[in-house]
Order: sequence, then structure tokens, then C-alpha cells
Amino acid sequence: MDSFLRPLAAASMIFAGALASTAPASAQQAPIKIGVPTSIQLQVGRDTQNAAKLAAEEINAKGGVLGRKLEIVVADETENPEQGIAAIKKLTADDKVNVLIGGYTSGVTLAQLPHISSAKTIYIGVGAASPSITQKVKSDYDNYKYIFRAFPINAAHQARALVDFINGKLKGEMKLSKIAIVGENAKWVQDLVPILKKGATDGGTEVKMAEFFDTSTSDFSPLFAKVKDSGAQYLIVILSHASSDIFVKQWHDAQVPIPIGGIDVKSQDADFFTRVSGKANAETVGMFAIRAPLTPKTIPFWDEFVKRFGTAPVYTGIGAYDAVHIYADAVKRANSVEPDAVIKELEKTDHVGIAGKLVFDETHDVKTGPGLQNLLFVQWQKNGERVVVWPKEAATGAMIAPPWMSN
Amino acid sequence: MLQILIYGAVSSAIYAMLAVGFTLIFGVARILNLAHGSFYALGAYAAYVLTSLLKIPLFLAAPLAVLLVAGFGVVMERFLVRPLRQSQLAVLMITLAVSLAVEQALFLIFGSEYRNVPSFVAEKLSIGGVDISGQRLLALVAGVLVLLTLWLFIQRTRLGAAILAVSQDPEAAQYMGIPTNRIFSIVIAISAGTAALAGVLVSPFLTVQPTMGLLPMVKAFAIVIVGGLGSIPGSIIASLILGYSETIVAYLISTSWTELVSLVAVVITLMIRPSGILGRRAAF
Amino acid sequence: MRRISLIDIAGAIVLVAILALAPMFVSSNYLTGVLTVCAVYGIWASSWDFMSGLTGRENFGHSLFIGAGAYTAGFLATIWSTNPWLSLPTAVGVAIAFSLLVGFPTLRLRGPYFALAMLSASAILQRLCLIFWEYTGGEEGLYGLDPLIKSPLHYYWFVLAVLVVTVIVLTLLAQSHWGLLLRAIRGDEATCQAAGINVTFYKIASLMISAGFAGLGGALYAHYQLQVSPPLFSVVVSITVIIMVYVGGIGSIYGAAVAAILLTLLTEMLRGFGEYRLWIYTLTLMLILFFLPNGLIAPLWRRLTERLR
Amino acid sequence: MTDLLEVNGVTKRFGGLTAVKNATFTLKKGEFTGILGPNGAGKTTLFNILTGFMQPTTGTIHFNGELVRELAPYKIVNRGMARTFQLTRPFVGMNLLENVLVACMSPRASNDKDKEERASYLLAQVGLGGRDKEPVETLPYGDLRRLEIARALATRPDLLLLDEPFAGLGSGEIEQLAQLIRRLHREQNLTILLIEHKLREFMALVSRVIAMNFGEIIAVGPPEEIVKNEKVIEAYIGKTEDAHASA
Repeated sequence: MDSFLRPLAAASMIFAGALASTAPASAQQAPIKIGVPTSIQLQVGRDTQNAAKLAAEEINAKGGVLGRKLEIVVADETENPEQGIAAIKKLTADDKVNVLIGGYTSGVTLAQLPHISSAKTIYIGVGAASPSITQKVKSDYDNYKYIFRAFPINAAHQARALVDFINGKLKGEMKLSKIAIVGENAKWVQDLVPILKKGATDGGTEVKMAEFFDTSTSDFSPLFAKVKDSGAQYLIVILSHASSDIFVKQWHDAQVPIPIGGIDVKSQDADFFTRVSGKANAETVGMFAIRAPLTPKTIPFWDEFVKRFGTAPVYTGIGAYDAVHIYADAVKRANSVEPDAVIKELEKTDHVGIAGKLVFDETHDVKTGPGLQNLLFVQWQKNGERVVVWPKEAATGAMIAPPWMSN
Repeated sequence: MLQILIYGAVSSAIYAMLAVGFTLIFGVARILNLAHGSFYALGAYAAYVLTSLLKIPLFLAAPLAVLLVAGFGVVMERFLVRPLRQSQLAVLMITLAVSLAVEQALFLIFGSEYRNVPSFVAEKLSIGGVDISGQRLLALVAGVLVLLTLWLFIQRTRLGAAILAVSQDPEAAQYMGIPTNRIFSIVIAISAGTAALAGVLVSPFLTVQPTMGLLPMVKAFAIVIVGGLGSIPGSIIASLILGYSETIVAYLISTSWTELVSLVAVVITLMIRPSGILGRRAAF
Repeated sequence: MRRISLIDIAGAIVLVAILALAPMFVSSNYLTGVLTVCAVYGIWASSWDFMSGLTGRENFGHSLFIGAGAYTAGFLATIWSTNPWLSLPTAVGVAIAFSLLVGFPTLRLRGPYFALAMLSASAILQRLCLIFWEYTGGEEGLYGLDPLIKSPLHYYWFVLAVLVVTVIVLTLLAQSHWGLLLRAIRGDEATCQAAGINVTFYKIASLMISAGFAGLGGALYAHYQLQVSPPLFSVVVSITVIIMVYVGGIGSIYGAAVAAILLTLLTEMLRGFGEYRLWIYTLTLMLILFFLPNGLIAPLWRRLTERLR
Repeated sequence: MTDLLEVNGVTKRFGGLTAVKNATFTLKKGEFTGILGPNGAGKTTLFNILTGFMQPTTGTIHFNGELVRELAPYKIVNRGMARTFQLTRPFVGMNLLENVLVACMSPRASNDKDKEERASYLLAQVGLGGRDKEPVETLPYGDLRRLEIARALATRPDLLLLDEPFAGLGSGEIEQLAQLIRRLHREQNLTILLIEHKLREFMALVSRVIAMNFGEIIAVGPPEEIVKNEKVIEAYIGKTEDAHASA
């Protein structure tokens, strides 16, 4: 069920005001406006805004771009396509922004695409993972060349990373060769699961069951019972919009005798462990970045972010920070904010970002691989410590079993 | 099978706690209260504020939360619903407005973050090989106790008899000298209190979030239609039917079909027997 | 029901002229977009008012017809990729088919039961959309619809014209003997029966008309948004529409349309209040419920023009 | 004269209670008949069954030779049987003309070209002429009864069923209404069936009486005979309270 609030805000989104830099704008030149469409009521949305603001301030402190300051304008796209479209229209038609950086829900971003294309405004996605988003860039370049994705790696790449975790870590090291997959009914999951199933099966892992549930599901006990009955030894969970909190709490309280892990976006939050009173202990979460020397920029950014905003950034924050930088660089190189010129330069991006090197492929999608952005598997361990358990070369500790299974 | 039996019982008990209050206020005061889900949400948030922010121990915080919400219900009925009682649509709209206002207030005060209410019982229990968290069993036991208490209250006390009389014929009750308005206040307090108690008991294993009241509201609605608007035994029977059929559907088909169960039950009931299983008779 | 007078017609022409010309003075694509949504809501609200306002059967599931129309447009465009203009008549047809499907079992219900049955019916459709996500696109819905008219301004004028036609048609119907019968049904069904009136027929027929226009509005909305998603079926859409009619003055039709436009604009103007916006909206609603039980727009217009007629 | 209405063995039970027991009678065209009985004798239930508002438990009803049992009330009206209600039920929020106009929309009246004109004429016929635009809310009881009759007449009935038309009226009003009914009967050759529990109003109007008590028909005959019928006297006078009430 949806929030009562959404329809009342029929054609609208909450305009969070210009979170522009505190530095005085240069008098002669109008600022370059960066529109941020995101879900402002969620952590992913707050971090997107905060990180974009942080990046803009850094750039402005060094004199801005082409002598112009960067200004951030935010619009709430919620998790609802209608609101998402309204947000894009507001930013492009009313605020007349030069670039859009944001996004979270794949379905919302997909719904926004035709409106972005008709507004002829560059869009750099930092939240949505569906591969379909950048598909049209190649097939209909003239209309969709405006679309880029800087973050995260798309769902197909994520699925392959997850397959690597399943076949390498679970089957290879832990000898857990029977898994179950549960995921929410959402576009990016639909894109991800078939690849995941095939990859796991090809690698010799047995997929005992795969089931989808509604994002509004509030009782997972039947699901846990089914997983238990299926004989699976490990439960892969794929969710972003459904409640990770309920999922983990019910898993813990019923002491389900099967460890869980996967891509669980809300459990990437820094406060997730405390939010569920430590019940996330032993859950493994795929993360796009952590506080580790992934690149020279990772730890300084991480610490600055925590200092400024009191919380560790979630993935959209990392993406937004990088996206503002690569856009500013592209404008500098193009010596113009004209979309066509900037697009040409954006395509040449080779930027050392927070989570790895940022390079676009021919569909304007961020590339993955060694040295580039990657999915790291991180386990919540006692006292809320986060330990990297996979890939092997990045591991910072051993994987533990849930407390009720360890003896 | 045993799993279905146990988990179905838990769902049914929670649903019954929600539905009984909803049907009671309709049966007695003819108020179709769309703000019923807000009571549930407010109960959970009250428990959160009292335990996490004011650091009051849970066993004290829980009854306090229930009382606070019962008070809120009384105020709402007295000042917002009563003046508009002559129009059914106006009552629907005002209670809807209250639920919107509550949801929005929770958003403004607490944000959309999930909040955590501590469990009363941390232990896991095993019944015949079925694992179940202690908190769920507590919700089951509490639900049964609440229903029993309510039944005894209505059957055995003078006040209960008065409530019964008002529900059967408000005008006649008024001639007999029963202060109907005061009865309404008492009933809305009971109604809000039971919903809040459900919120307090359930929130440790579900999430506490501003929109949390909506789904329980829909469920209460469905149960009351199936059981018969205004009938307490009807709503208890319907809670069992829905609680169990949802659990069965979740186990045998898919969890994503469960939400459909209650809606289809409503439509079938309205088509075959619009007054519900035990409707159009006395309220009790 | 009060007959239309010259002053009403004059008022309507002035209002439509202001609405049509507004984007020329405030040249903003954004405003044009907002006004397009206003006009769509106007169609939804006046179509609700025709059936529920006149017969007194409060339909809490209007979103069923809205969503059916929108999804028809969505399926036609994304699966069969037909001529987009085909989606308007088809959406009307599908919405009417749904009105027959749900109307026969539900319209004999009285009191709150009809409202609840319709509400459940729309919620069922929303659930089905989520359950059969392989076909309906699930939570994200269908996207990739083509616009009917490329220019946003021209599309706005088109939707506004549809709204004007809708209001005229429904008002004429409401003022005809037909409308009289519907209001009689609101008063007392048994007496209508005793007067030899086939109550079921008139209720179904009026629900069909109401649904047809709602479905048309749904398709227009889909071609504006270029996507459709399950929230279109949600109870909240129905309730938003009912609030609009309530503010407009139940049974007046034109009041519903004007209130829909004003409330949609209001939600935009309140944006400056940030997160407090919905609070203000809700409080406004409460004040209207308390102090203006007959609504705002229609009674106000009657008051204003009383001396002039 | 032929049989317009033929009621055969009609019984209606509510749970354990039998409201109408084995009612059997006929009405001839142009006849003016009254059903007499104390309160609770089952008169209104019988009326509701005849007009389709209730279904009989057993028994058949033929109207104009056609079986009308199980037809919806409006269909029965459109076969030519119209009724009024004991508690008058005007359409509030409409004026007198509109109230009658609703019934002018029924299929039997579909040949009327100018429906407003006919509605206005009917109002005049029942003595409400020139008051077309008046709202119904302020109408006194007696006028409401006239309005009900006008509405029934709008459906061009062959048989008019009047449910206690005199209830709650003063003696002057009763006399005027009785005159109206008598005139309708005479001038339009209308078959009329009237319910009443007061004997006196009856005597001067009807040509035949069907007396009921406890759901059963206890006597049928012209009024002069009925007043002498022992069962009727027992039903009425046997209970002093009732006699009081009907006095």
C-alpha cells in the first residue's frame, strides 16, 4: 500500500530549497545549476543531496567551473514514478538546471527517461541499477545520449558479482552448495535474478527455490519456513524498497537456521545495525564501497562526510559526489555547458572516484572490473563492525555464522 | 502443518485485536472510523518514545502508551467526529483527515526512518519443531486475553449492558436514561486502546514507520465486512478465517498473494451476504 | 437542480479563457504541465460527481476506472504499439466494461457497503497489477508511451477542451430528466420503484457514464506521464477525487471541476512550505468539513451571482 | 367485469411469525375495495407483497391474467399497478413538479410528449394546482398524500393501491381527500384497493370490504354486511383498546 501522502501531492514534489553553497556567488556570472531528483525522505536521498553539496562546495572553493559557481537544486522524486516525472519537469522546465544528478528507484528513472530526453538535459544516474536504463543510449543515441549512469554498477554486473560470491565464497570456501533466492517484486530484481540463477547453476550451485514478494510484505515467517523446508544452506536476499529491518528482525527472532546475505540496500545504512538492535549480526551485505583504501580518495572522503553529516555515506552519496566532479571536469574540458559538447567530454571520462576508477562504456554505463567499481561483500559482525569477506583479495576478516548456529 | 496452525493463530489474534475495536465503534456509534489505523501507529510510536527516548521500562511504557492513545481517541470522537455525526460521508472524511494528519505529524516529528521498539521477550521458542519468537506468542496470548476481558466486560458489567443497549437501539437506550454520549466516549477509548495495544505488541517484530497504520486499517476493514459490521463475534470469526487463509496462502502459494486474500473475501462477502457472517443482528 | 443562466455561461467562458491563456502570460512549460494535471483531475472529479453526487452512492473506488483507462493506454502503446489515438476510445470502452463488471454485484448494496465494495474492487486490481508483474511491470508499471500531441501547450489545450466537453455533457445530463431520476434515486429508491422507475438500470447506466469519462481521463493522464503504474489504482486517488468534489459542492459537477483545478494548484503553491505543506492541506480539509458542509465552490458561486440573475 | 387482480393462497412468514396466512381474493375491474383490519393484521405486508416489495413465502398473484409474483416492483408498476406509501416519502430537495415528473418518466407514461405539462396537470387534478415550484419539505401531511396520489397516477395505473391514506389527517382533510379519491374512481374508472384500520372512513367510500385479522382474511362483503359480521366485531370491539384507537 502506498503512503496516504503521495496522491495528495498529485503533481508535485517537495522542493527542498536551494541547498546552494554558502560561498557568495560571483556577481557577473549566473551559477551552473545542478538538479538533484531523489527520494529526500530516505537515507539514500539525504546522502545524495549532502554529497552533491559537499562536491559543489569543494569545486566552488577552488573558484567554480569556467568562473561560475555550482548551485544545487533538489526535488523530491519519492519512490513513485508520477512524482519522479513531476520532479524532472520541475527541475528542467521551472528551475532550468544544466544537469540532473540523482535517482534511486529504477522504475522511477525509467519513467523519467522520455521526459529527460525531451528536455535535452544531461542526466547522471547515481542510484538506480536496472540495465534497461542505459539500453536506449545505443539504440536511439540521438534521443537518449543525455543519459549516463555513474553509480552503481548495473544489476547485471551486480548479479555477476553475486554469482562470484556464491560460487567462490559459499560453494568454494564454505562448501554451501544449496541456496535459496528471495527478492522483492521490482524492475532491477527482475533484471538480476535470471542472471543470478543461471550463473549459480552453471557454477555447480543448486538453486533450491526462488521466490518474489511484495515490497509491502510485513510478515516473512512463511517465507523463512519455506526456505528452511527447501533444504537450502544459504539464503540470498535481494531487496531495496521492501523493509530490510523487518526481514532481518524476523530472521533473527525466529533464529532461522540459515545464514543470509545478498544485496539488501537498506541494510547498507551505517545505522542499520543499531536500528535493529544488533539483529543484523552475521548478515552479509553487498556494498559498493566501504571505508578502505579502495582509491586514494576513499578514506579522506569518508571521514569528511562523517565529520560533516554525522553518518557514513550510503552508495548514492558516493555516486553523487563522483558525478558532480566528473560533470564539472567535463564542462571544464568542453569549455561550455552546451549539452552536446559536455556529452562528448563525459564519454571520455577517466576519473579516479571514491569506489574505484570511473569509466563509461558505449552505453554510457559505468564499467566494472579490477581497479574499477566493484561489489564488496561485507558482513555485519558483533558490535556493528563491518568486515569485508569477499572478494578474497579485499577481505578484512573471516565470515561468521549466526550466533544460534555457531554451536 | 503445525507451522500454519501456530502462525495462523498469531495473525488471527492480532487481526482480532484490530478488528474488534473497529467494529465496536461502528456497532455502537455508527462511526466508520478511517482513523483506526492511526491508533495502531500511535500506539507503536508512543511505545517507542517512552522506551527509547524517555527510557521508561517497557512494562510501564506499554500500558501508558495504550492509555495515551485511548485518550487521543476520546478527544477525536468528542471534538471532531461528534459534531458531524449526522452525515456518514462527513464522518468518513473527517476520520480520513485525522489519519492523514497523524501520518503527516509522525513524518514531521520522526521522519520516515524505521524506529525500533524493544521486544518484551527475547527468547525463541520451539513448539513441535516449529520455531517462533517469544514476542509473537506474547501477541497471541495478549490478543486472546483482551478479547476475553472485553467479552466479560460487556456480558457481566452494568456498563457493558449499557453499551449493548445503545448498540441495539440508540434511541430507546436514550429514553431509558443511558447517557449515549458518554457511552460513545467509553467505546472509542476501548477501540483506540485495543488498536494501540496491538501496535505496541506487534511493533517489535514489524517496523515502526509513519505509514504503518494503513495496512492494518485495510485488514480491520476487511475483517469487519466479512464478519458483519458491528458484530464482535462476527469479527472474531472473520479474524480467524482471514488470519488462517492468509497464512495458508502464504505457505502454499506465495507471500505476494496474501494481500489479495482479504480483498477478495470482502468482495465475495458483499456479493453473497452483504451483511457479513453475523451482521444485521445485535452487535454481540 | 438550478437551471443554467447566462451569468453561469459567462462565468464559465471567462474561467476557461483564463485557463487556456494562462500559459501564454506565464510562459513556463512547468505551469503548462501542472495545468494539464489540473484538467485531468477536473475530468476525474466531475465524472465522480455525476454518478456519486447525483445518486448518493459514494464510490470509493473511482481509481478502478481511472487505472483501467490508463493501463489500457499503457498496454496498447507498449505491447501492441498501436496508433496512440486509438487508446482514448479503447480506454473508455474498457472502463465501461469494468463498470458493468463491478456495477452489477455492487450497486444493489446500500449505505457504506457500496463504498467499501468499490474500494476493495479497486484495491484488488492494484494487487493484481503487482502480482502479475511480469505482464504489468509490477511496482514500476509500464513506460514508453508516446505523447498524443508533441507540444505540451497544445496537449494542455486538448485536455482542457476534453474537460470542458466533459463538464458540459455531464451538466446537460444532470439537468435533464435523466439527472432528475438520479437525484430521485438518491432520495428514495423504494419510491422510485413505486413510480415505475428501473432503478438498477439508471444506476448502472450512470456508473457507466462516470466510468467512461474517468477512463478517458486516465488515458489522457497516461499519455501525459508517458507511463502508468499501480498507484493509479490506489484508494488515495479515489479519496483525492472525493475531497475535490466535496470542496466543489457535491452534485454540482462544475464545482467539482473547479475545485479539482484549485486544489491541484494549491498543492503546487504550498510547495514553499516544504514538509508542512500536507499538514496545511489536511487542516484546510478539516476546516471545510466543519464550516462549509456543502462545499466551497458551488455555494460561493451561487452567492456571488444571486443578485445578478 | 373481469378479474383484474387474482390473489391465490398468499402466505408470508417471517421466521416463526406468519404475517399473512393463505390470503385469497380477487378484484374486478372498476371495483373500489377496501382492506380492513386492526394494526398488525398484515395489511401492509399484503400490500408489499402485491406490489413486489416483498416476496410471498407461498401463493400466486395474477394481474391482468399475468403472473406478477417475483417481478421487481417497478415492473409491476409498469404492468399497471401503482401504490402509495403509508409514511409518505417525497423526494426531498425537489419541488412538487419534479416529484411527479419522476413518475412521468416511467415506461407507461412514455407516450406523454410534454412531461412537465402532464405533471403539472396531475398536480392540478389532485388539488395542488399552481404550486409546481414549491419545495416538498414544507408541505403539510394532507398535501403530501395528494402528491403521492399524483405520482401514482402519473404511471397511468389500472389499479391504484392506497396504504392508509387518511392516517394522521384531521377530519376536514379526510373529507377532502375522500372526495378526491371518489372522484378519481368515478371519472377515470380506476380500480382502487385501499387499506384502512378506521371503519368510519371506509363506509362511505368502498363498495366491498376485505376484513383481516392476525394475517387471515376473516370476511369479505359489502360494508353494510361487514359491520354486522361477528368475527369483525370481535376483532374490533373485542379489544377495547383497539376500538378506542380507531374511534
